Amino acid sequence: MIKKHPSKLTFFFAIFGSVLIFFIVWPLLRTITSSSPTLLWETLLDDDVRNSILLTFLSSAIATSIAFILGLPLAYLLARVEFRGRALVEAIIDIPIVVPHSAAGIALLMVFGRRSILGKLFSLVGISFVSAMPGIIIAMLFVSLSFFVNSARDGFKAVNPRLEGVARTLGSTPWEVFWQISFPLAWRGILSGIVMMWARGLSEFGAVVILAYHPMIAPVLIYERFESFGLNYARPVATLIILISLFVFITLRLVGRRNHA
Amino acid sequence: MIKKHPSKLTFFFAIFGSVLIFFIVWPLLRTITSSSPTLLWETLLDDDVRNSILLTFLSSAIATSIAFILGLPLAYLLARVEFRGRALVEAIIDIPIVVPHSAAGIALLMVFGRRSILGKLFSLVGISFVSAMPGIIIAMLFVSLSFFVNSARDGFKAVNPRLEGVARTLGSTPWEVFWQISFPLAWRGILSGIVMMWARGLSEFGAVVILAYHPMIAPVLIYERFESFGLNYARPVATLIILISLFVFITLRLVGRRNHA
Amino acid sequence: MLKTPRLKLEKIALRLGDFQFKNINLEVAAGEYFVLLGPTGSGKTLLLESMVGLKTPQEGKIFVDGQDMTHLPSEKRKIGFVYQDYALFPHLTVEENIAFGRKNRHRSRIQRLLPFFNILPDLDKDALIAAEVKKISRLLKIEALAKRYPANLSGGEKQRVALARALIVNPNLLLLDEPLSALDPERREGLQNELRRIHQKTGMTTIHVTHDFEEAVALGDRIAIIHQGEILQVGSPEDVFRRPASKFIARFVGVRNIFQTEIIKSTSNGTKLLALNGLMITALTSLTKPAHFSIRPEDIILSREKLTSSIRNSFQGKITTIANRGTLIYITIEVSSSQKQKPPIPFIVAITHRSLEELDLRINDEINLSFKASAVHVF
Amino acid sequence: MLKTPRLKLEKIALRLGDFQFKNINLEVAAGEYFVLLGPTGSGKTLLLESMVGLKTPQEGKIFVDGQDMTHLPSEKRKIGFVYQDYALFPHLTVEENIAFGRKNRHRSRIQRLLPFFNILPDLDKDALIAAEVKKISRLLKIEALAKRYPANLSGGEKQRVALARALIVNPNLLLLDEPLSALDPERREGLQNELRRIHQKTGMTTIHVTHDFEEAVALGDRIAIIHQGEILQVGSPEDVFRRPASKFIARFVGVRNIFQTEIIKSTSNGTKLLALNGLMITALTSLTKPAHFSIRPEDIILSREKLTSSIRNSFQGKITTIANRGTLIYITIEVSSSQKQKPPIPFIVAITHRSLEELDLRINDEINLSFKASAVHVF
Repeated sequence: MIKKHPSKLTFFFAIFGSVLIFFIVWPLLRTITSSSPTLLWETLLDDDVRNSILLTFLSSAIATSIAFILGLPLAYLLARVEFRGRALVEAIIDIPIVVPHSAAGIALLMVFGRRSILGKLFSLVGISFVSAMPGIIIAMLFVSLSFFVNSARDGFKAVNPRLEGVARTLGSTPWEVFWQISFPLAWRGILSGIVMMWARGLSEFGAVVILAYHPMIAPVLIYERFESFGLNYARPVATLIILISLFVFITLRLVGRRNHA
Repeated sequence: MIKKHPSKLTFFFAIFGSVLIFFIVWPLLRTITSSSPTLLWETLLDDDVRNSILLTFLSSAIATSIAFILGLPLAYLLARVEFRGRALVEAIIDIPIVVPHSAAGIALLMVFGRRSILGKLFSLVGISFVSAMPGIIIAMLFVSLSFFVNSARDGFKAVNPRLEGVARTLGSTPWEVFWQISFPLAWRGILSGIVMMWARGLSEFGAVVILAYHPMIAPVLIYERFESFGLNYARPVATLIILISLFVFITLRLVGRRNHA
Repeated sequence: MLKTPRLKLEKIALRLGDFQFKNINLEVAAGEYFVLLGPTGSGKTLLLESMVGLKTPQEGKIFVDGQDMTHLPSEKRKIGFVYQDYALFPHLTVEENIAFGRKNRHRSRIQRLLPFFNILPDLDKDALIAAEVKKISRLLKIEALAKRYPANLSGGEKQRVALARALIVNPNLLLLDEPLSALDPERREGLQNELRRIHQKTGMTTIHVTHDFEEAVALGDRIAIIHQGEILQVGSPEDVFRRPASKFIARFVGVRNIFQTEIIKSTSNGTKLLALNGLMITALTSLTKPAHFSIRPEDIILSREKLTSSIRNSFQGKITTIANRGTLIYITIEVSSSQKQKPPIPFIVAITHRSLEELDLRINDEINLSFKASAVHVF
Repeated sequence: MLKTPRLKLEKIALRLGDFQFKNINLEVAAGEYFVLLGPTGSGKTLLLESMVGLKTPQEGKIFVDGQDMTHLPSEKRKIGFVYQDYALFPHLTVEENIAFGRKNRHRSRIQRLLPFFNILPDLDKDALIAAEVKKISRLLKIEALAKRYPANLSGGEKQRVALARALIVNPNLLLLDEPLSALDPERREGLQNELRRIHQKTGMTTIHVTHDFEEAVALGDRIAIIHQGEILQVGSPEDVFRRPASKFIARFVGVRNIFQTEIIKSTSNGTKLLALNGLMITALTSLTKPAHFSIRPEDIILSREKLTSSIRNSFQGKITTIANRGTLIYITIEVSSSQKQKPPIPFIVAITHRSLEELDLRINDEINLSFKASAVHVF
């Protein structure tokens, strides 16, 4: 509706907006450009760095898979079924965004720690959460599942319920309708949820550091190097992980867009 | 469209969903119930705890205010104006969610640190970012502004552009239209963005701890007590900050809903 | 109806939000083209959705061919449904849309449990289905669209695809929810004829919902008038048009001259006299109590001279308005009451452009209007 | 038009996505009720939006009272605009909606810069505005709605509020974008009369956009036909209806009998003979080259006996279909060509229910049809 050639308001607003864009872009660019390619390559050859990055990616991927299996049905219910307490469930899904990360770590430690019931139960099958990969996974799962569930829910909501109704009249059971109609049509929302959750998992530090300082994920490694050796030693690792995050984020976003067009 | 009485599918999905809900609720409940009210009260009387909580709240509120002033125009532009590179700007807004928090801290330190150009400039007017409140604020701003901008943008998008067009024909300038029509009608999205951003700011640990270990915000205090004295000392502080976060979150959510109905 | 009706609704009641149905009873015979006619918001879509099982009525029963289907899930009812917006699956081609329901029938138990793996394609069955898709596409003249996606179709094409998709499973009953209202007015007529042709060709029992009276008259074997969750009248188009059961229906079907009267007396030749502000109007009716009566605007004849024919009702009046409505012209004529203190009575008369020219009518002209006793509908 | 027109579009061209206008020229006189008529998707809304300044044309100029407004921002044009969906402000009451534009006029420079602070209320001006709101509400009969919110209004009420909101600022021009299409068919007629009444009362120059031909005929002083971004014909309703300039317009305004012909020869009395598959049809035209011609279905007279009147064109044919469309009945009659090898020619004739009964027409009946030479429109 607004005319194509920019009005004074648009110009004025664009200046304000640019400050914010600049505030995001500059620190990242500054970090990326401060380390030479040679230094980055050397950093990547460091076993500690490489292992930590692989551990981060893998843990976040596993957390995302768990959320996919458990969260997809929940997202569908929230989008489609009217039930008492739906607003409460939606609020609960948002809570992990609000809880301070270190407090979330404490809370998870109390439930999954060595002396807790669940911790003891899992140790019977050889799974330990403290200072181990399963701890990293549940910390990532806790802080990032909101992103997946909300995005998948919005994806399902955008599917016209009449399409599901018509499929029923054409002989599909509710379970078939879910896979034939709802899932493929909500796919863009689901995919964007997967991307956001996985990326958010990568970025977690506070909750993970309380459950598992070791084995070290990349954000913990950055922190440790910064505390022990200072900015100059932390920077190459930070640069590397920023570059990888951006690369993955941009790739997935482009894939997600192509998928739709 | 789906029938009111639950189908087998709904039942089956509800079981899966419940696991996820339980995974969020149980650790929080366990933490909250583990500390006696007396202990919580004593914790609250501790000056360090009280100061850290106030500092957290205040810093996040200031970060949110900055995002409101700089981000509201940007959100409006993203919702209304077609321009080259809009997809790029939208991607940039999402980047802070993806960047690992400790890496974000490093990046901000490089730009706002004592030896950086900006750091020197600001130190002329007496503002220092390292180990100071401004550092906490920019760390919170960086990691949480995506929430505000995205939510406000969706709020503006939901306003029918014809309403703005009609207001123009009735003699309102674009600037008046923004305040008379767009802003009040997008208010629900804007408010929910404010709530989410403020809450997300409260929860930040990784980026803040690199810029400013001192003065201590609550999440840092929890970490410090956990590292120095162990779980039992960290727990009351964690409980307290979880309770406060939940209280604020629930209140604002209820206000937001009433406002709309 | 002596035979078991194809569809029977028995005391259906349904409440949803502000809206409710009360005690809906309806029978539709096999092969019939049945039209549900009612204004927007009268709950027609909701009634269709409860027939097809997407909404469950709180009370009452639904029978198809005498079998109780009230609690059967939608996928087992074999009732075809075409929504107003056609609800084509946007991620499937036209071909895949049409084959959708047909494929469901051939799926094994294990394929139904794992619908996300398309395992064990059966080439024989695939060929069979492809042939059926082709056949129904030919009937609906959409063979050329097979590989296209719904987003690239026009309204009329979408409608044909939605019809093909519903018809291929050979349902017991076909429900059409305002099938023409999403189309441009200039294309509506063609698709209306198309619906008639398909009905004649397939003999499919059809329930068609609309708010457009002309559409209902043109297509329906029978029409049910629905308003505020109640069925007010069921009958042939002629019935509803000529003998509306209430003032609401009369207005809705476009009758303009509706008056209230006392029935004065019977005459020797079996007609009745109705009093209207001093005018006496001759009508044929068995009613004896005060009632409404109406005269359709096109049933009134205008003439410059007083007609000396067998027509019973003839009055003189003055033209007050002439409104051009395209094909017809509506003229308001005020007939003065014989009792001076009463206001004049406005009659609305519809004539063609040709008649207007021939009679050379102008505002304030005095003119004679006449109508037969049989044109007066008392209710 | 000798006087400066109220609105003048000069060679407007506008491209938006797939759609474009080419060389639109239009003049609307002060006080006129001007109807833009065209099918859905012909770009009518876009043209209105460029008149009001919400879209900027790539070429051409827009004048209001002789003043060039092409690059004036919308808020300075003083053109009222009512969207199809009425676009009422949902967060304001009816009263506040109506006062919206009126209040803008009274705002000082500082108030315009800080619209989010409602500083310095001016009681005198407030009372003045309240009085004006009351006055316009009375004109539109919506006084009772003052305190309600748009969400609680019916379609017709919304329309009146939107009109009041546009009229209160006393614009130079009022643009109505399909104002009746969002209403139920049974309420459309009442609001159509209301629009006429308001136009007569205010004398406001109005441009009304619609896809409904009857609406255009009922309301318009003049009608412009627009199709695919081009204006095809401008004229009085009678002009467009009787003398459509092209086959598209003829179809669009509901003419059914459209034929192509060669003009054979002139007769002694000034008429021309048109050949149609061997039939010779008498018409009045100045054209001499091959052309289209049409006869409106209601201009054809049916009779059992051959008419012996002054009517020039009289043929015999066989009834093939009888379609009931509510008020009128459309009958197709095939007239056999005199040359045996050519297919018969179908004529469509519209008659009333009464005539159908009187003539007792049935399918396959042989019947006479006749029409005047003046009823044949050649184009």
